[in-house]
Amino acid sequence: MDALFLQVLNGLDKGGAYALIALGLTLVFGTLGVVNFAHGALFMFGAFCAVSLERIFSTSYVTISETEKDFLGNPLKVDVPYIQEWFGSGTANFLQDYSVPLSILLAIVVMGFVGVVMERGLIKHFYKRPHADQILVTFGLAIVLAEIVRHYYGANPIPQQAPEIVAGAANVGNWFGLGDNVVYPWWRLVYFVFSLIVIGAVFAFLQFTTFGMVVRAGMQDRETVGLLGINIEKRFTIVFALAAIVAGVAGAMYTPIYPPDYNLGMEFLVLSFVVVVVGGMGSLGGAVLAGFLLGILQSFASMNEVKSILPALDQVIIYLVAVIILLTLPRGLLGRQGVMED
Amino acid sequence: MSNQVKEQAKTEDEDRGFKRGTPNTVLHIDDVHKSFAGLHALSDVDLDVREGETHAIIGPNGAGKSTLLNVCVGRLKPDRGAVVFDGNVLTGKSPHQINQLGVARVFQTPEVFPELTVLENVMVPALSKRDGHFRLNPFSSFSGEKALRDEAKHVLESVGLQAQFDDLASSQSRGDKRRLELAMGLIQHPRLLLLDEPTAGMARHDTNATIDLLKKIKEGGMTKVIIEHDMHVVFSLADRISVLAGGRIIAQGTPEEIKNNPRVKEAYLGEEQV
Amino acid sequence: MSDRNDLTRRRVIKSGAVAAAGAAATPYFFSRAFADGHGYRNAPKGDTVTLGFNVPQTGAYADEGADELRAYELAVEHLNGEGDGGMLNTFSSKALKGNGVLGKKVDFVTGDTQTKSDAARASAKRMIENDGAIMITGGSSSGVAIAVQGLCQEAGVIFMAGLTHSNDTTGKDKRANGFRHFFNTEMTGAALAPVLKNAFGSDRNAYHLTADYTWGWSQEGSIQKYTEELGWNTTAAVRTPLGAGDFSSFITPVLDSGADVLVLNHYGKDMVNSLTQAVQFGLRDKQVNGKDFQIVVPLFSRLMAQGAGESIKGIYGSTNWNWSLKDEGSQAFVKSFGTKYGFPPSQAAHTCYSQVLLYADAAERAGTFMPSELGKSLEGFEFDGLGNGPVLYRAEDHQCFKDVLVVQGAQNPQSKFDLLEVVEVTPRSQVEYAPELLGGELGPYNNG
Amino acid sequence: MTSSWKDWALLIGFSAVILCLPILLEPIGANYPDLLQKIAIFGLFAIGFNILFGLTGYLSFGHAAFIGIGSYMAMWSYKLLTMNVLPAIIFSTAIAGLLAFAIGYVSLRRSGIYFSILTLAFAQMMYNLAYSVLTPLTNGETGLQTRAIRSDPNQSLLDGDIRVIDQAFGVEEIGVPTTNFFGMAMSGYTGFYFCAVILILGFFIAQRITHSNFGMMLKAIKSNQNRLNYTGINTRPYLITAFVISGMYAGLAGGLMTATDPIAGAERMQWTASGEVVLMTILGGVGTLVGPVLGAGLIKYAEQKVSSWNEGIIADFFSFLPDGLRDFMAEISSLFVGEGWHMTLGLMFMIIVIFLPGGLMEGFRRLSVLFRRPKNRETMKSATIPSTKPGESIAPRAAE
Repeated sequence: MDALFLQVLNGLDKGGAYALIALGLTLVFGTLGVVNFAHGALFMFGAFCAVSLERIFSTSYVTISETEKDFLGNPLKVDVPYIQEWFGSGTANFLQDYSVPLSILLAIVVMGFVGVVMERGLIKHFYKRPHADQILVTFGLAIVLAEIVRHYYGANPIPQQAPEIVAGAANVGNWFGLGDNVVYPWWRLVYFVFSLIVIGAVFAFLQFTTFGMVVRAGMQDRETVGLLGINIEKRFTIVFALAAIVAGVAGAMYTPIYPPDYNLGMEFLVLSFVVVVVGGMGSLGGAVLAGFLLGILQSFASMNEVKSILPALDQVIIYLVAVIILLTLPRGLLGRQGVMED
Repeated sequence: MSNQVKEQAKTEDEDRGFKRGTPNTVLHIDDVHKSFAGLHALSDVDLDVREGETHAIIGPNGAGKSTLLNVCVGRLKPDRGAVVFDGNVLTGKSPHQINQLGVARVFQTPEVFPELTVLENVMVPALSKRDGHFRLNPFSSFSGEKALRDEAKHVLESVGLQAQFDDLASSQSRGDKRRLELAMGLIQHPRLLLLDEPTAGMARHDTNATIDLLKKIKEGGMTKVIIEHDMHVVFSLADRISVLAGGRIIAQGTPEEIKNNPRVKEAYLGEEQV
Repeated sequence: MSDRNDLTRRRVIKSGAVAAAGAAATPYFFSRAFADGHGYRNAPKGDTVTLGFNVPQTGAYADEGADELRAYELAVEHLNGEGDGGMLNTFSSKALKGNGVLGKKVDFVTGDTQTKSDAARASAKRMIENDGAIMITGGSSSGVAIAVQGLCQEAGVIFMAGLTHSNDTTGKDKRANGFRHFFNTEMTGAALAPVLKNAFGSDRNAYHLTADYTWGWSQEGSIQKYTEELGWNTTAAVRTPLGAGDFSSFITPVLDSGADVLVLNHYGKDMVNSLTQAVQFGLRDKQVNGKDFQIVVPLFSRLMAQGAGESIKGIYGSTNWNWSLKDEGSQAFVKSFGTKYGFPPSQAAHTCYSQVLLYADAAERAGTFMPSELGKSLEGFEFDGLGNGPVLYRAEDHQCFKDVLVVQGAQNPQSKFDLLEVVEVTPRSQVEYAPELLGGELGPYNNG
Repeated sequence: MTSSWKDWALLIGFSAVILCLPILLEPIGANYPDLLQKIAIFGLFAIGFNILFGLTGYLSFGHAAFIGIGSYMAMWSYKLLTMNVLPAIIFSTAIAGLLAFAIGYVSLRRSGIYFSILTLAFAQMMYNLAYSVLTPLTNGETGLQTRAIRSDPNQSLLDGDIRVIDQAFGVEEIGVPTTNFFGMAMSGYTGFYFCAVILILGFFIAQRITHSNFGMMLKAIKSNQNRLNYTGINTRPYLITAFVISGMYAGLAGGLMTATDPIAGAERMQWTASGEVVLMTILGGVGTLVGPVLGAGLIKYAEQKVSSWNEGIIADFFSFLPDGLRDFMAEISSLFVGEGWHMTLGLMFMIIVIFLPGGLMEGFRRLSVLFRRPKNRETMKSATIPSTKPGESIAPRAAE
């Protein structure tokens, strides 16, 4: 029971991340009709927004220590962060401690900018092109983005700390009257809540704003919206930027769980496509549902009890579920007819 | 209908094991009912198409004409009732099976193969007619199909597309695409040709040319069902007419009978002067 | 980053007639590789000898590969008598004079393994067939090492393995043309188990999380074998998919299993993620069976451990070498590497540097580059001064035997490089095993 | 007929270029057996992939599975039967065909991206299993390799081979034997010419298929599958056949990989490998005959050669420049070559698809149009529909 409960939590947490990535991907699919293989790279870019902010906060000037020596026996160079000098050590420590949540702000700005530039500079010209061309150009872009990050940050994963206040694990068991061993990292709980908030915000935005209504109409029938004479181009740009921002903040907040490296995007690329397709092309709700479903199933499949019966189930569960769902439900969980079927 | 053609058609049919239905009736639509989300698109539709005739189905917008056609070619499955073609129940068969039985369809919005040339567009249905629904022949030479090619050219010439054999279908004007559609149907020598508004969107002189062409085919004895809006076309071509309104057949008869039918006038009131 | 630019500039200065060498290398038929009468493949013509450095330059191990390449370039400098000579000065064998090898200037070509067997073999083949490389070295995973070793055997050149920790490299997959300086899981188990027993007691229940592929299984087996000999109990050994990313579903069952030690048989990114996440789950703050819960990472890599950040503090593991060692050889190497690149070398860099020196020395002592002769002079070779104390290149399996370092994540790091502190140096005698233990057959040398 | 004369000319030209590759590629330093073999093998793979993707438009993201199964089958043939490559490549082609039938039969129930994800899922499952629980068959991470004949019948087949046919013929083995084709060693240039001949054969078959009635049906499926159904064609068996044929090409390519380099690893089946062949095909020109081979060559060249241009080589290259400028140039280029070769690959993808929709073959077509005054209407028109109309277009222009 306790074990199951924890696995559900794990699944929700994973599912949150999957859903956030898939959400932006399906938004771009549905409205712009573009297969964006660079979406994983946007997630990775977001993660490196967090890394960058931490780097900015710890940008230092160097003083030579009188007493200490470095590894070669030369006088040690001591780094003093600029923010410590400017704001005093109290503020500096606070900023450094909260650099990951604060990086959301940076991610929104940077990813919004990246999204607009990408859409205006590149994606725009590919709306009418065959999917094969879209795949090639966005895949090329994904490689270039990854290589740029690698050039500046190297290939190794770079750890990020969650704020001190949520560093440990919460005794979730006590809240629900379960055993003492039911503990769960605070940051993962934060991430789950965060993903719900972002998903909720995106849905609210699409549901309750005129802009959102047009976008949803566009997902239903692109041609009609085009005929309405609304400035569809500008809206497409905004949609793409929105997708980039969602992927970006999802990546930034994920860093304490998963130290990011330049290849992070490629790792999530295939998975996010599977999630989107299982959810059904053109369906936002489907993407979210599939994200959580696959997350939870993956967690269950990893349990020792399950693995003792089906040894490698956790290796293939995602794909197995995808196959079963696509063969029983022709258009995934909530997909509509005619989207990306030819 | 010339006896020679008739005889030929008959032997072909017997070769394929066709069973002859009621004498003279090629297509029998039997009590077909179809509704979409509670909306009755077709109710109790009964219709007989006779051998060799040109049968027009007319009716106001939303009368269910296209639904009826889609039921005939297997795109839609009726909720009730059946479509029988030449002794074969079409209901439940897939589109390619129905075509192989000898029913060809000409689409309203041109459904050509845009990336193929005009000639290839016509040769593909010709191959299907000759080789059946599937033949594994990866080493046959398409360019070596001289007989088929000549026939395709002939058909294309008959619809007036002789100048653009090797042009891509996608580069054709809408009118030329409609003609191409027609050629794709004709080359199969179907026992039954279903034409969905063959002249919709055509300029007047194109329409007349098409009427002339269809008249010429009529002399060849091919059975045709035409769905049409343009009364000029209908009265020029049809032997018999069925009028569909609100998903029901409200009248059936020769052009003369239909012209004078009060219910038809009522159905068309305000839409078009008959 | 500044150190990269720095590096680039330095590498640029060091140029060789590599392109020329490549162009001059005539096409070979693999079966009849030599027409020049030397009797072995790629026998150096002219006054240079070309070595092939095959390291991961893309993918998860790219930084490790870059560090290996730095070490190789340093080694080539020292062999050619440039720089401060590094460990050449402390090496017990004095055959090398700093004037190249056998009077020929050392040159090199590089290739990207991508940490994939296919890519690694392709790039090794390029260096052998196109660039005339006489020896291939490098790599940072066992799968790649074994694949390239097999290729070098077929092609008839010597393979000096880089970072490869699986038993199989010099066990059931050993080849006459292949040599390994790095240690293996068997030695890790033998060295680590007694230290763990001393630190945590003999009454412990271990829970293994193991990367689900050959190296992981090999590691799990060795640790289990040696800890159980000392009285530990293995609660469970769970396989995790390679590159799982999120290990939470594997970590939560640990909480409830009654185990009080978690052994992470992961390397690279898997290690970074599983360790980070295990610590987040509060495992190290727990008390089980009245004892503090402990985490062990049997194979540590300082370079990779940086990715785990704070999480590695106090974690036990083993390593082939660490820059903080105080012996003469290590100091010389750190000094020379640190001066050139501005940061200390990794264990991967150390093993690669050593391998090049060992190869060159063997050639010098054998008086030829011919694999069969050169290999024989490495077999049973005893040496010292390369940072690991006295070392034996065992003839039976071409595996180096040396002291093993048991390390712990530094509690109070003095610098960002100061991640590991050496807890114990397990003597060579304690980690030696019979060559038959791991099976396999060297077979005959192949000269091409 | 004129068109068939053109076909023969293309075939002869193609064969001549492939057979002369060792000479033609010398100026760019690509004239060594391994790269030549890889170009031929991946060219074959891409040609086969193009029969599915280029003709029908169905984008499979799991074709690496067939390369993988082909490699494993061939390895087992070496281990159990004989080091002769002939049975090995027959097995790999046949078994890959069977697997392709099974996967195709299921996956082709869906179209578009749903089909792509189904094929991806099957391949990824095979990859994950081959890497872990199927290790007794695949030797997991290390990869399946040939071994010396085992002396002890209890020894695992992974560690010792039996090679019954070779043993029956009393073939002497010293150490681990290499692959051969009736005594001809399959490494080096012999291996390349063996692959080259099979590539030419594969090209010929692909050409026949493309210009056959069957090929015309596949093109019609790509163009308008729905319409084809209404003209009486059952598209499903056509699609399955195309899938199986392309799967057999992939299996054959997998077999050839082990023939020239006897090892089979699971990573050959990873999605990146499936993606690679997609990229090769698009890069060269989807639906063209020559394009996929060109794309394969370019990507393999980048992987093998561009990655090897380290700082030393760059410095030599720019050695004619003054010191400061040379360092600067070397610095800039090191972003794109050596360890930065991925960057070059990524930029190449982007540039080609942005400026040459339709791939490299489209580029050649445009060049040829530049030189020949565009006099007939057809060239003008075909320029507006990029995806089908390259120089050696698959659409036979029945020129009368």
